Amino acid sequence: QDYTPDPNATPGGTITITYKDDVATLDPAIGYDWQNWSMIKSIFDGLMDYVPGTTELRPGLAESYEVSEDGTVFTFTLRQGVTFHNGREMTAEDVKYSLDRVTNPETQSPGAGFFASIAGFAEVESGAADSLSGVEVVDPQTIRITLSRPDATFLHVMGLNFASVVPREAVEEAGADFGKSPVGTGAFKLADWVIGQRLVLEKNEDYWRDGVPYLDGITFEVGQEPVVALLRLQQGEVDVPGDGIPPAKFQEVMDDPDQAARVVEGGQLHTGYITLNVSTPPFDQLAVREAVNMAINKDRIIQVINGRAVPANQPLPPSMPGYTEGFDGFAYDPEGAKAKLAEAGLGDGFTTQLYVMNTDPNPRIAQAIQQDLRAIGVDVEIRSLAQANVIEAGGAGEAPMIWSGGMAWIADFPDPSNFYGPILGCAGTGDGGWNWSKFCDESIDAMATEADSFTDPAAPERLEMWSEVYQQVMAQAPWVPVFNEQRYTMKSPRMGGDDALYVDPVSIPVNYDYVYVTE
Amino acid sequence: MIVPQQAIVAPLLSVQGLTISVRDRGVVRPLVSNLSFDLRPGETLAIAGESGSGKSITSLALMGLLPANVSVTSGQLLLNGVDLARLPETRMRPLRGARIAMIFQEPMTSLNPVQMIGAQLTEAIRAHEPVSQAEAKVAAIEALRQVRISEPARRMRQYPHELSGGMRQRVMIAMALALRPAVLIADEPTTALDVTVQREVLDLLRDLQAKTNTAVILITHDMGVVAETADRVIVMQSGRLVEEGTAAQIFAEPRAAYTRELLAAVPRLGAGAERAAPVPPEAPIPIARLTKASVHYDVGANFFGRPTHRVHAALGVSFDIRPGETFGLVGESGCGKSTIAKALAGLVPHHGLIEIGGKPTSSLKAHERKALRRDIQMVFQDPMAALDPRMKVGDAVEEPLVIHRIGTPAERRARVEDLFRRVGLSTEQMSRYPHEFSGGQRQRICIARALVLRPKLIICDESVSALDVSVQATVLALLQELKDEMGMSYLFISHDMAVVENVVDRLAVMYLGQIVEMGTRDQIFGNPQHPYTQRLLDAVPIPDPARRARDYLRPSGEPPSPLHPIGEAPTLADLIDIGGGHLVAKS
Amino acid sequence: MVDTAHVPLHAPAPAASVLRRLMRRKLALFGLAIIVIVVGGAIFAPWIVRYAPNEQLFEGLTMQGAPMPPGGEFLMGTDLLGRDLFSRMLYGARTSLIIGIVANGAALTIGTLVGITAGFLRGWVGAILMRFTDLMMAFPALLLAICLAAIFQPSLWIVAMVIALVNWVQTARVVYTETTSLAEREFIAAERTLGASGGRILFRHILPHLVPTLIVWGTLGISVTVLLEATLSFLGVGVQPPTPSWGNIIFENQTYFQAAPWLVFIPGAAILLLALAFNLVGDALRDVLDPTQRGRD
Amino acid sequence: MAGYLFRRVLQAALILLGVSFITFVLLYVLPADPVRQIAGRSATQQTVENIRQQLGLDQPLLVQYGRYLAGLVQGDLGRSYLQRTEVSTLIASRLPASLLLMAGGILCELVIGLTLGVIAALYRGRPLDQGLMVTSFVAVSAPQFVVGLLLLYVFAVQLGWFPIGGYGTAAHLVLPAVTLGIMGSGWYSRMMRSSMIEVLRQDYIRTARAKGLTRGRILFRHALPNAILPIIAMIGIDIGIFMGGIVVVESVFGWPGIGQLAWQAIQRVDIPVIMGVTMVSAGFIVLGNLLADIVTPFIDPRIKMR
Ligand SMILES: Nc1ncnc2c1ncn2[C@@H]1O[C@H](COP(=O)(O)OP(=O)(O)OP(=O)(O)O)[C@@H](O)[C@H]1O
Ligand SMILES: Nc1ncnc2c1ncn2[C@@H]1O[C@H](COP(=O)(O)OP(=O)(O)OP(=O)(O)O)[C@@H](O)[C@H]1O
Ligand SMILES: [Mg+2]
Ligand SMILES: [Mg+2]
Ligand code: NI
Repeated sequence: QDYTPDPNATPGGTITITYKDDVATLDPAIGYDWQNWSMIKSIFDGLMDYVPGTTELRPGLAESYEVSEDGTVFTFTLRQGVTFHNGREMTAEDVKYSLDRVTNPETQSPGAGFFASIAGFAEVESGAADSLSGVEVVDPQTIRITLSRPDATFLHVMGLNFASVVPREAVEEAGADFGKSPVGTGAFKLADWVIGQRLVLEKNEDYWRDGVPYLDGITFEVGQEPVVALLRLQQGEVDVPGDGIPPAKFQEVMDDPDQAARVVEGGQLHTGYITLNVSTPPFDQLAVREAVNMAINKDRIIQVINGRAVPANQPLPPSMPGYTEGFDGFAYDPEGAKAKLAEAGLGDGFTTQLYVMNTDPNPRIAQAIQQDLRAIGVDVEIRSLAQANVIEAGGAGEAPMIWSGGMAWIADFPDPSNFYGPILGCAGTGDGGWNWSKFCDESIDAMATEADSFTDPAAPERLEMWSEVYQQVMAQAPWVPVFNEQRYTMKSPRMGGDDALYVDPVSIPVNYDYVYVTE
Repeated sequence: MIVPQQAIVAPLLSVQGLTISVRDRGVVRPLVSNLSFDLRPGETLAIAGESGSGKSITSLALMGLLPANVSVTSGQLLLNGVDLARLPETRMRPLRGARIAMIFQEPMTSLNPVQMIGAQLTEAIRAHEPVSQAEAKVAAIEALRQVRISEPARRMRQYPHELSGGMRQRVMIAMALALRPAVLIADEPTTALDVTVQREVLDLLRDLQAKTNTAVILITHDMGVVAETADRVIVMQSGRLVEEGTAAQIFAEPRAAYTRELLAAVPRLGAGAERAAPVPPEAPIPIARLTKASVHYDVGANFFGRPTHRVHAALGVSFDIRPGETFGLVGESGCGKSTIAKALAGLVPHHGLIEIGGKPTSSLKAHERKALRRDIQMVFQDPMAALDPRMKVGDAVEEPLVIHRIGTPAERRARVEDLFRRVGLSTEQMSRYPHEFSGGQRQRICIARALVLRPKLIICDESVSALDVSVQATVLALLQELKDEMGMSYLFISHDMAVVENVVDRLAVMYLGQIVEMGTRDQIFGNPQHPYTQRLLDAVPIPDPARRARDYLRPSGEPPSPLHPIGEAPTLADLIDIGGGHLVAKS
Repeated sequence: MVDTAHVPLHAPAPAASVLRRLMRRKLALFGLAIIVIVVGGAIFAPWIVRYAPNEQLFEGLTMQGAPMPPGGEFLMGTDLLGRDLFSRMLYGARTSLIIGIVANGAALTIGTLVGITAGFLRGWVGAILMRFTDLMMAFPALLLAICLAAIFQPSLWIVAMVIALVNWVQTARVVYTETTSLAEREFIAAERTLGASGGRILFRHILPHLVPTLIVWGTLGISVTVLLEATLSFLGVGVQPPTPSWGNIIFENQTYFQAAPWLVFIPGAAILLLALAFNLVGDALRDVLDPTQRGRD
Repeated sequence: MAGYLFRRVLQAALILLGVSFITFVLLYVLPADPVRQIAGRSATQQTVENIRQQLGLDQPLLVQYGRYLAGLVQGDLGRSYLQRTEVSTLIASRLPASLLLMAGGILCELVIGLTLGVIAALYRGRPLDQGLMVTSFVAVSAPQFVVGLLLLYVFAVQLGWFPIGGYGTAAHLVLPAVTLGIMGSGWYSRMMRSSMIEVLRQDYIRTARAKGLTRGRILFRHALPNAILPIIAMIGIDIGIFMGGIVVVESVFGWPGIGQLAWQAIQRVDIPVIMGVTMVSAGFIVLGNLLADIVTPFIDPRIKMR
């Protein structure tokens, strides 16, 4: 089932979007930022795609695909007549080249790990081979991918930016600078890029999907403080603030009915949580972790961020398949928390540290957490540091507690497995790994592996299993899930298109291919 | 010179009942009271008087340049019948420089250091006359030629620091005279200059005045200068006029007691001969002995930062100072007098041999050197600069005792108090700061500080040059008195031949870092042999209007430079004894 | 003989007289009053405030999570966590005073020591010290601060030390230049002929002459260091939350300058006032300590 | 002269060498691993090690530094870890904007600061002088972020006189330059005031008055050139202080300069970029001081280049 575009949509016009941080690269194998994620989505295509505004998979460059019985062989039939921005037709060779490229260690792709289930990945990773043995070109229109183990998420992986198809000759010509002169098959192509200032995309007239995109071009202005961006939006100079509505302006915007009408709210595959390092005392005691879970007043924290979230009680966000409805989690209960502490022999409390990234509102949230914990006798020192330093402390296992905000897990793709692997599984506990709780339970890990070996990602038993995984995790309380952030964004009056396109769960912040302007 | 007929010529400038007051924290205090005098065209009027008597204030009032808190409170300043005191700034400005010009005491700081001479001159011309830049330049060069500056066209492009003091003062005069003002005020124009240069500048002023018929007000406290240049003289004391008359009258028959006092204090060349004290005999161990002592300063920098040139400030200097003797060192500015003093005091490294009390200074250990400091003390030229402005003078005098750990605090106190009384200051003044004293008083403080360690030798480097004649006389008397009493020796450095003659027993004449003549006072002053010594003596102004207008031997061009490229040293002139220890350089 | 002995005698003890003469100046008095109020407020904060500085009050936020404006229950309003701003300002004064006085003082001391030593000793010691100063000057201060603060875990004293390490350079330069010119002065030569040791000349004669310069740099440095601490907080390497400092109150809330102006302008005004107060007192102190100004005030 | 220049340039090079070494060491001991930033959260241990090896980050400090220096002397600043672009390209694309802003800021602080300083000196001790002194404190103590936002709000949003942030025309430059210059103008006005007061006391000013020059001429031809001398050395020092301010001002006004580049690089330990920006800004500071030293003798003929 495909997407029906807005019948009122009119082609033409250009829009302006602002970001605070610069766009690092548009190389789909490398780009992994808030800013470039959606740009890459519009410049490139992968074999798989999502229905706009939803988390539903649909075929992209692949016209159709077949999965073998055991779920380890995927055969994709490519669309015909798809051309790259340089005019050449895309073939199965390009798909193979692209997958080889992203997994090649030379490329230093942060997404290489997603392809670990493809046969031959280990050889490529270790440098023994320079081509994935599991990817075969059957004929120019057909490509066959063999997995070394069943992987239910594989189709989602093929929908990731990292799996975008790139033309070999353009990559080789640009060399290391491909990220600055990207060539893809997407709805837009790069027209102009002045580093540090502005990036202009223009419509790909030969785009293979009919009727889209509507816009003639998109201008991204970077280096704009979110507050300033909003001021410009209010003056009509900007169409969408890429970094959203800054907290400082939220109240003002919501209090003005005219502006509030243009605010779009949407769910997000996001959970904000506190990690409790289970390998160091006193968090090695379950009772202490439970106490912390019970001590946090999530409603108050949400109030502090102007109510832009909903309280969380489990790792998965509500819009994620596998979310356990009706799960109780830990209720706010300071007295109970004290009792738990006493049970652990820490009735007098203890002192610990909370690491937090230093951008607003994270230090504020940390202070709210600090106050909650003080109420049960736990003294928390806040370490508010740059992102890189927090990640380092977390990876090294030096941080007893980390507030995940700012570096939080926004799912790469809408599948429950995405919240487990590196951040809760045993694989991430090594030095430098992203499992900052250092939580490792072999039996849960086994269950997760089993769940991922299904062939159909949406199989109810599979989702059931994931639900079970996260319930068991919560039983050991290595995290304090605090809230699921809601996304609030704003658009200029002339912007048209479904609200869902502005809070697209995949193409963040806007699905450029389908929005349009009304004048 | 013909004194203009008073009855016929109307006064150009007439000052009537001038009172100038300062407003100080709400209190109005007069600085000059009820001063009246006239100035006629072409006349030179000298205003004499001790420091602080109001001479400069009067001239600033004439220029309309009084400081903000000082103003003319009554009286008139009539220039051609126009009252300058009542003139608004806009009407005063065109007169300044054009009708009435002024030369200041400090040639070193009176020119803008970052502007070329030419610009400063043409600017003055163009401020008053509607001429083009080129015309102004021609006029400026002409003005420089008038004041006998060599290569005037090149000087136009030079900066003040590239000129000597005498040349700068000549530039100032050229600037003042370029517009042919009716009145020229010269406020101590030569005080900061060497005798020889002073002589030139005074001659120049006189010549120019004769040519242009400018009326000159010459402010000075040097009665020698007054006698040589003035037609009429007024004498001021504490802001009041005490006497007025022609130069001849004032010098021949001074009426006011103060004038007589002033005249008596003037050191006169030849007066020293009357003092019949014998020259102290040679002793086995002299207080200090220099044998072929040399000092050089390295300047310039080449590619690697090494110096390229060397100033041979003192070269092969040999002399000794006997116990109880005052040894004089004379010569023009820059000839190396201070350098010798500094080498003796251990402030600059030297070559050759310097012995103090028989011990060579260069081989001393640190504590010995410190002990040596007790034996040699120095009194500098500028007492204000030589005292720490942030230290109470009592503490300053006590400090040497503290440094050398002598006595208990009470004993030290007693010694300092005693010294304060000895040099004629009161003990209450000990808790004041240097700026609260007059120049003469400050110099006494410096002397007290030098004396507190009971040294064997005191070096007086131009110690009285900056002082008023009257103050100078008292300080000199004090030095003599202390010497008689304590029996120490002095190394007395000065460029004023008259003063030197009055105080020293023996002396050496220096020129370009070398001694050109040395002997007893009588030998040098009675029988000067070296041409340079003779020139120095000739340049001294004589405080007697009857003996003015001697012809002065002008030196040709600039003195040679003591600066040599490294590796080249000037030749050493041999000294020959022409009898009785009178040494003269072979020329 | 001329004895211009018209200056009346100043007998009283120096300290008392300095204070007395300081008091005679209106502006200085005003400055002194501000300093006393701030210091007093900082010291007696626990007895003055109604709420603890770090207490996130339930009634301190609206239901939408907006802070309370000044007036009413909260004298200076509340901050974004519902804490009493007045209380945070008083406690923050402690931090800011430590930064502005201790860190700034340490920077001044280091700068003075380096500059004076280099200027007085010259030679290779001086050359090395000054080249090092040049190097530090060329080093982006903020980067140094960030690195140092990231290497040592930030605490108030570490931050103070970092600020001192970053801020001494300009002082060293200026002191160096002045010392070299002072060392040329004749009264220093006079001291040498008296046999004074290097240390004595430095501390008894050169240092007092640097006092005016040091006062100027010291007082100007107060606002600079307080703001630097704020910038460091902003970069996440300053005094760690929830410890308040005037600087970090501003930086935490700077984007709210429209929504909650009191959160920016009250601490901003406080820094300004404190800097102004120190400057006024410093200016007056400079005149009062200068003996050549005696009898003119 | 040539020798002097040569020695100064050599000195400057040594200073830069020192700066590069200190920065390198600091970044080396910094508790943050750039490889983690590159590898991303789903990377395996193997990938991490691969990247570390490829970047040579597994080598000892001195080897790494030596390599960096070797590149540096060939003008190679390395490649950004995160942007995967030549650092020199990144800097070159942003430097002009920063230089423009800096020039604007310096111009602004000199014009405001010197003018106010001269006026205060001329009205010394009067209410105007005291008012200006307070103003200068306000300027010195005002946090740049707040000043910037305030100016932006009032002059761009409310009054609409200037564009709201951005880069391009002269109108874009005004507000950021003023923001950057305000703090410095406070310093300069104080220094200019005392320098001017000192100069106005000098004998040559009296001489100029005695020549009958107008007040304006005395001020501009005689007093100002002398009073400005001590200020020149300050401008050299200033460039260093500006580098700090530029980060804040650029981010408020969306000015595409190296300040923003540096800030992002620091946040994410992009070592080559941090090094590059540090070297470039240190280069400018050294150059600024060098220029100040070279220019002074032209304005003040008494100073010899030595
Ligand atoms: N701006 C001023 N404020 C107060 N008193 C002043 C001021 N200028 C000068 N005086 C005082 O006026 C008196 C006369 O000073 P003036 O400079 O005219 O003396 P002078 O005769 O020129 O002395 P000298 O020979 O030292 O130049 C002195 O007592 C001096 O202290
Ligand atoms: N530190 C120095 N560096 C370079 N040259 C110097 C230095 N000190 C003095 N000179 C030079 O050495 C020479 C002798 O100077 P000195 O001060 O001994 O002269 P002086 O006879 O005392 O003159 P004055 O009468 O002006 O005091 C002069 O040419 C002077 O310029
Ligand atoms: Mg005078
Ligand atoms: Mg001398
Ligand atoms: Ni030698």
